[in-house]
Amino acid sequence: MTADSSTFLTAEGLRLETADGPVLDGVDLSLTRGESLAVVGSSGSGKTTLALALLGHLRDGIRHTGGRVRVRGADILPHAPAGVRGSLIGYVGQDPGAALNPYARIRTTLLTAAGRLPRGERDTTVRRLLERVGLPGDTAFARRYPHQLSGGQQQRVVLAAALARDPAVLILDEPTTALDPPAKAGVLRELGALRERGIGMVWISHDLIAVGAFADRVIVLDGGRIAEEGPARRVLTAPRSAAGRRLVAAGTRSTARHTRTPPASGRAGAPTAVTAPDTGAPLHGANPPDTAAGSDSGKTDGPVLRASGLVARHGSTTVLHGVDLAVEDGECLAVLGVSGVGKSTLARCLTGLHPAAAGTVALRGTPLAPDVRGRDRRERAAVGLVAQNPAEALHPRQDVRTALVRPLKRLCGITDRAELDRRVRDLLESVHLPPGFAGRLPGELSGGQRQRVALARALAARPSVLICDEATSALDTVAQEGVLALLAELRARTGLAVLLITHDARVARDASDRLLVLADGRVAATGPTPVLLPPGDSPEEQVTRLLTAPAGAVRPTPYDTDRGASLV
Amino acid sequence: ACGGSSDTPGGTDGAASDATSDTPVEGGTLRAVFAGAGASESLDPFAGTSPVDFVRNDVIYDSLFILRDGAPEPALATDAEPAADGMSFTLRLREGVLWHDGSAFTADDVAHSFRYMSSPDRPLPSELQMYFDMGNVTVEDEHTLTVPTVQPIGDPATMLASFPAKMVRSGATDFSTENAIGTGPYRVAAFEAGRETRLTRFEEYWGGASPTDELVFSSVSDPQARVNAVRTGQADYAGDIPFSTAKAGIEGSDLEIRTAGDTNRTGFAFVLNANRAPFDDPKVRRAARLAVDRARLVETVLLGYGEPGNDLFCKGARYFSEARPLKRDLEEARRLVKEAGAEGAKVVARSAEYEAGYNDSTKLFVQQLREIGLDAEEQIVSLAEFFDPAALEEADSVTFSSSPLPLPVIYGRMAAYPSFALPDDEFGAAFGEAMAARTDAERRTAWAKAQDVMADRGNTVVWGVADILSLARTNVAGIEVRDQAKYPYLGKAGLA
Amino acid sequence: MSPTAPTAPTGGIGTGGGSGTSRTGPRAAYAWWGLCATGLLLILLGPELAPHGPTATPGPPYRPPAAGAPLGTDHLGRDVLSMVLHGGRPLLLTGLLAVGIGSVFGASAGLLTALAGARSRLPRMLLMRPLDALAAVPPVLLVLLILTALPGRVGLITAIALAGTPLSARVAYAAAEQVVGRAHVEAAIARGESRCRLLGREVLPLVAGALLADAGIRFTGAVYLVAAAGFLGVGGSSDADWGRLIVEALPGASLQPLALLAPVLAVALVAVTVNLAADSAGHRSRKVLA
Amino acid sequence: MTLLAGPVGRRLALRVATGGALLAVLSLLVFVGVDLLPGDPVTARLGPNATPERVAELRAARGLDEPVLTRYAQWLGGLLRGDPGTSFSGKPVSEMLADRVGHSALLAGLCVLLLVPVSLAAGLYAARRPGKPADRTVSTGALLLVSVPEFVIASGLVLLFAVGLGLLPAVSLIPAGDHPIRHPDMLVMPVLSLLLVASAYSIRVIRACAVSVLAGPRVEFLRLTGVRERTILRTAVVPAVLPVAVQVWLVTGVGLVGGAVLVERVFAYPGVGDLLVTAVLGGDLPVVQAIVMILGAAMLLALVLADLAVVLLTPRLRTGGAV
Ligand SMILES: Nc1ncnc2c1ncn2[C@@H]1O[C@H](COP(=O)(O)OP(=O)(O)OP(=O)(O)O)[C@@H](O)[C@H]1O
Ligand SMILES: Nc1ncnc2c1ncn2[C@@H]1O[C@H](COP(=O)(O)OP(=O)(O)OP(=O)(O)O)[C@@H](O)[C@H]1O
Ligand SMILES: [Mg+2]
Ligand SMILES: [Mg+2]
Repeated sequence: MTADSSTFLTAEGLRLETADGPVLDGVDLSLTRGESLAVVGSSGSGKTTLALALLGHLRDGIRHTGGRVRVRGADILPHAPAGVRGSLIGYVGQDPGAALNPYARIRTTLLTAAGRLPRGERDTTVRRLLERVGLPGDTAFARRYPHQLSGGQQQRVVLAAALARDPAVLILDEPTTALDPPAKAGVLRELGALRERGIGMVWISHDLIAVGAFADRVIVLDGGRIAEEGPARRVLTAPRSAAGRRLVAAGTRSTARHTRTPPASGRAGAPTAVTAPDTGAPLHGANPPDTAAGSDSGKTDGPVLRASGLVARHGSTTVLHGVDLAVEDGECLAVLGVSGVGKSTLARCLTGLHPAAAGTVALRGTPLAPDVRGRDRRERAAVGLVAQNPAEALHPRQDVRTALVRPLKRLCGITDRAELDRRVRDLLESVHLPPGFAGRLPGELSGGQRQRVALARALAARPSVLICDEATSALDTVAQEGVLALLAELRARTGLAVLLITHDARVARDASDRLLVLADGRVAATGPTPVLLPPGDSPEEQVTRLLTAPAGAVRPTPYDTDRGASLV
Repeated sequence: ACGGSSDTPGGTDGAASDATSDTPVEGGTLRAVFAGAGASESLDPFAGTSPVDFVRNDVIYDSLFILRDGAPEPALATDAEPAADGMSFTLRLREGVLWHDGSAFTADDVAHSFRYMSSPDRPLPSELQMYFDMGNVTVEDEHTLTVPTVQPIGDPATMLASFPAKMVRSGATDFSTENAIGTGPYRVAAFEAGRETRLTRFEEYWGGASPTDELVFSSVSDPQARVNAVRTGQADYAGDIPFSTAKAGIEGSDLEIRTAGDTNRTGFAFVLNANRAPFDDPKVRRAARLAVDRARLVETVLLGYGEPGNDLFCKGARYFSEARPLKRDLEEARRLVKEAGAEGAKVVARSAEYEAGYNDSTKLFVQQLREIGLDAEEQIVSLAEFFDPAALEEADSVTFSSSPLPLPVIYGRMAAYPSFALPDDEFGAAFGEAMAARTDAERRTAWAKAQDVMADRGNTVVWGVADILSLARTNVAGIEVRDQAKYPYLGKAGLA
Repeated sequence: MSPTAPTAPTGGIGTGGGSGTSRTGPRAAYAWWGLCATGLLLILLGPELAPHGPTATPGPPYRPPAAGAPLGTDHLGRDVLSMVLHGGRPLLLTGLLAVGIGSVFGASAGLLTALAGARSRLPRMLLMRPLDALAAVPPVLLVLLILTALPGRVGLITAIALAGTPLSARVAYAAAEQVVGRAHVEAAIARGESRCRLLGREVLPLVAGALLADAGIRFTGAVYLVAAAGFLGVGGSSDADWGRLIVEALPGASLQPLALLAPVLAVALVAVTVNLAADSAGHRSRKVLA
Repeated sequence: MTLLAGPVGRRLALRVATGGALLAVLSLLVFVGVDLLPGDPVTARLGPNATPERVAELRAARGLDEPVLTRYAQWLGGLLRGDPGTSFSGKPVSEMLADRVGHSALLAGLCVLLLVPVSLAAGLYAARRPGKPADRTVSTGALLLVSVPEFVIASGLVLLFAVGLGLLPAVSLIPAGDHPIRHPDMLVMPVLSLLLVASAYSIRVIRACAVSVLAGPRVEFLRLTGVRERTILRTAVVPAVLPVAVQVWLVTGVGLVGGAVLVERVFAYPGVGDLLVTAVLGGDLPVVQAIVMILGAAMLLALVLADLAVVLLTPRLRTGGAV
């Protein structure tokens, strides 16, 4: 395999179209052996479509109308010849939750990916692969099914599967979005090692910092065209294209904005909104009268949502052992924790989708039924959830409009068509999607677009508390900034309380007022964000430190006293 | 015995007669398939209801008398002599008859058999008890008995021959494979209800040992499957095959379709309920007989394998009156209906597929009745409910058929059943006379009288008599017809 | 790598059908639907078009095709063409109604139970267990019992519907079980959608393929249950029902094959059409399945 | 073992218990229902040859004039002692059923044994090419087979293989005292006819399920990672299809035990289906009741197994995870 090492994978004038127009337009790209190429671009710019085309695959509804893709000189569009995928080009998809085979144990998935192996080598192979991506290599873990894994664990399994056959090139579509910083560092280390071994990579990421550390070359995609291409260092420091400048600006601006004062109490004025221009907006006054639910937010004192002693089980294993938390109006509480610690479970307990085994959840002091079916309309509307996996969260047969209209009808009681249309338009606009998207099916959206639709749906009922389970993980820096700004604006304007589950240390630091660190199913630490994550240091490192600190080590921090009453 | 293969209108392609001139040779196995009754088949001679039961039990057990050409012939009994008042008769038994286990056949066996077959515990208690007091038989000596009767019976031998009255050994109540012991030409070697019976020749048979070493009967309910079994060489003889098969013809030089002859045909009929309107009026009954299109029915239902009937049952039986069939005359029929004021009268024709052709003939009959102004409709029911007495009494016409039974039997049955009975004094008197008559001439006159009444104002519309067809390898020989052609006697059959 | 490794069709993996259908073009589709519509019309108007009545016996039995009777006559001398024309409407209506009712009922029961999931045993006890008991009664007996209590078409339809319901419910349940855990169903539950909406909009589209396949096939089952009812003499069906024509024509098949072939073909044509129509109706729902 | 101790075990125990309860309910339904069927066993058996008085006499002798519930209690008592009573033909019902149930089960079992691979193969084959000629061919073929009544198919097979080619016996004339399994040549055509008819349903349902799985992101992902098509079918498609397919197989299989009447007729195969219909037609209530109870119990067992299969085959349910 030493033949032509100069260009391994090329795209020439690649043009792919949907019924609405081109998705990729004249894309040229080449990858030499062992090279690491990053593709960045705003959400919906065509990154995933390009990645799939490089594997010789087109999603339904996308047509190949020009150009070619070649692997080692052989065309792979429209039909990828046997033996290209898997062994020559490995793939890690954007949406691991939807990709893993629910009927296969992890072990089987990995062995399937690894191809034929002698019986004796199988166990060691599985163990080796799992450990390479930072997962426990023991048999018990390997015998789990995908649904028994957390989002981050799933993503790492997918990565392990892609590594199984030591492909010459790896195509990675956002491989670290669902990973906590320690895990992410681990995966990046592993990828770095692969690169050392001469494995080429096409890497799609929103994480410009990781890109900078990792890629040789960067391509900036914008609306399906290549806006610019160049050495990573140059593109990320001095982008020439407008698109590149926007991305880089958004990616670096956040650090500069870390200058707000921690609020003394949940209602003592709007937190320094990230980009909200009019910070003077009254906290609770802006709710339109038609929002039956949530309009009374702030009428009572105390936290809007409080959980005490939550215990949650999956089968016989207990994931949460008595978690207490409280969020106040207008406040943003970031929940941090290593992958698999139970964050999503906590979110589902709060929303009543996973009835807690013990403990209570109270909305403005009124206890809520553990099961969402036992809650009334107002209570349902008051707690919104953006689930971790946007692909699964949207009905594949329902267009975006329907997804948004349902909560409006169901929870807000709006029936007027014109009003519904207006609200749908507003919601789409608020998550930076064009109104034309109302007619699309989830399958016709990019990952980030789906995530924004899911967010819009959660916001539709104007909840008092919004629980975002990794709601910005699939977004580029620009879109992420937009979403966070939107949340900040809502917090300021309507007193929306936000529970932000995130792995992104910067997001946690920039957007939240308070942090809650989960470890071993318990609250390991909690306190105001500026105290736990002081400005200056790299937030990733701080979070890594927080998460990896031995249990109890962080607990008796003085910051707890800051928020005395509302805490444990 | 009964030849005549020429005049079968449908069987123009040369249907042979059952009784071929060939005589079977010694040895060999004869395999025959008949319709069975599945798991309810039995070696108990008084329990079986299906052709294979009858045919099988006919060669295992013997009767006191058998019917041949409609007349009784001595078998295990040599003679049945009625007493002067007709209220009892003396039965003399054949000597030197042995059971399959070697013991001798005696009067005790007969007394036991009579008691056993008429016991109310039997699933099918013998009909003979309508005539004989079967529980009170006295054994005179080893080979003589006296049997009391419940009404004057002039010809007990005919009655004993007409109803299945097989003789079983004294004390026998269990008829499992080992205990099924008779006096017949074959003994049981293996038996599986609904599947197969293997019989081996009984060398000491009183009538002379049979030619064939082994008889194998298989139960096959589906007629086409019976045909297929013979066609593909799995069997040598198939009883009762459908007309359509015969009509389509069967290729194969060693196969032939046989008929049982024109004295062994089944009479197909509609029995009109003379106890309720509109058929309580003799005019309407006659109208119905004028309306029925016999030729059409014979052509359609029998596919031509038979001939039009003259409305009397049991063509081929002794004393049968050969009146000419009524000509179809719709005008006259309509006139009669009008005259009786029965226009538009409701007529329910009840039928179930008791035998192939019942429902089809009923459908055609209903249409023909409509043509003469009766509001007829068919009532097709399941077999289980067909003979429900209450429902029968509600029906105006019941589809029915009969093989050429002796006349006392058929008219006795009809008399016993209210909805089948003809309430006519003249008929009743003639029937009583015939039953009690002790000489042949008396019986002949009495039956002629009774049948004249039937022909004039009777309630049976026997529209046709149908051939009984079978499929056989050409070398199958010695098949006899005794009481019913559907259940031939294979005791003397074999391969030529 | 196996030589049969995936060669993704232009239309994309797995759903070649989408492009396959569209490639045949709208004209072929129109022709197809036109043909279906004509067939349907022919069946519905059949009794009006038939040259002879359903009980008329214009000819001798088993007559081969001739001028007046293009398909010949059957065992009773009835015109085969007329009989086939007479038999379609009652059969189609009975079959479609019975299968429709059975499927709707069965599918609702199955979906409801799947949706209730492990949380509630009530639907299981109230819906699935009685259906299990129903499944345990052989269909022939069920038909007999119901027709005894409720003679006529209504009874027949009820009997066929009931005979099909249990398996329908099970297929629906088993298929839905795979789907109800999805996050969008949870989201719908969380916003308190009505059961109807949950079933009809959230779950049904994802299992429609299996349900339609189930219903489509059971249509032919219905045809022969109708025939069986006629065969057992319990009535409820009309003389000309295709199923009965077939049963009655079999003995004389060698004399007049058309009397058997015509209704068999009619049943087959309707069955194939009904099922393929169900397929293409279900197609859209599968196209974007996840 | 851990499985049985866990949620699956509890579920199974519960299902078996409810199955028993259902069977009890069924027995009452069957007894009373069958009793209400039109027709009278005595007249049906005696035919037109018996006078009404004799019929009445016999009814009394058979205990048919007692109230139905009394008879039910007696029957149930007998059933629990393993004695399902006496047929109206005078034979013990147990003796009549003894072999036949087994023979039918053999036929159905063989059929299901073939049905599983055949329907899986054909269903998956069609599903991989939805809307393509191959799919149309399989679907249309299956539909044609299911539209043609089984007795027509069976008769066709006989004409072809027995009468025409002379390869196989036309009728299953199994010698007395032999088990059908010792005559495989006589089983070929009955099994084949049943298979041809029964497979259509399974093929169609499997196809429908497989099509939706194949169109999903999981399969797309597996294909993108270069997993071989055969492996995809085995590890991702088949497991997803099985829960539904198992239902269909089991129910079809049990349905064949009592429902293969016409095929049993055409081949004169000594099964229970023919007996059931004969008994129904002849109004032999004890036989009908016994057969229906056996078939009912078998069906309930199959349903329990099918339920269990769904749980075992769906990891999310098997592991007792959250719903
Ligand atoms: N259905 C289930 N059955 C059994 N175990 C489960 C199930 N779902 C999740 N788990 C386990 O529970 C733990 C918590 O899962 P959860 O999804 O809440 O983690 P998380 O904190 O959201 O992780 P991530 O950041 O990776 O999304 C994990 O160890 C996971 O493996
Ligand atoms: N199957 C499809 N049919 C129609 N339009 C599609 C389809 N798939 C993607 N698109 C559109 O094509 C564009 C590019 O999508 P793609 O998934 O490549 O974006 P992306 O760059 O990966 O975005 P993200 O970062 O959000 O994942 C988007 O606007 C999307 O809406
Ligand atoms: Mg993407
Ligand atoms: Mg999570």
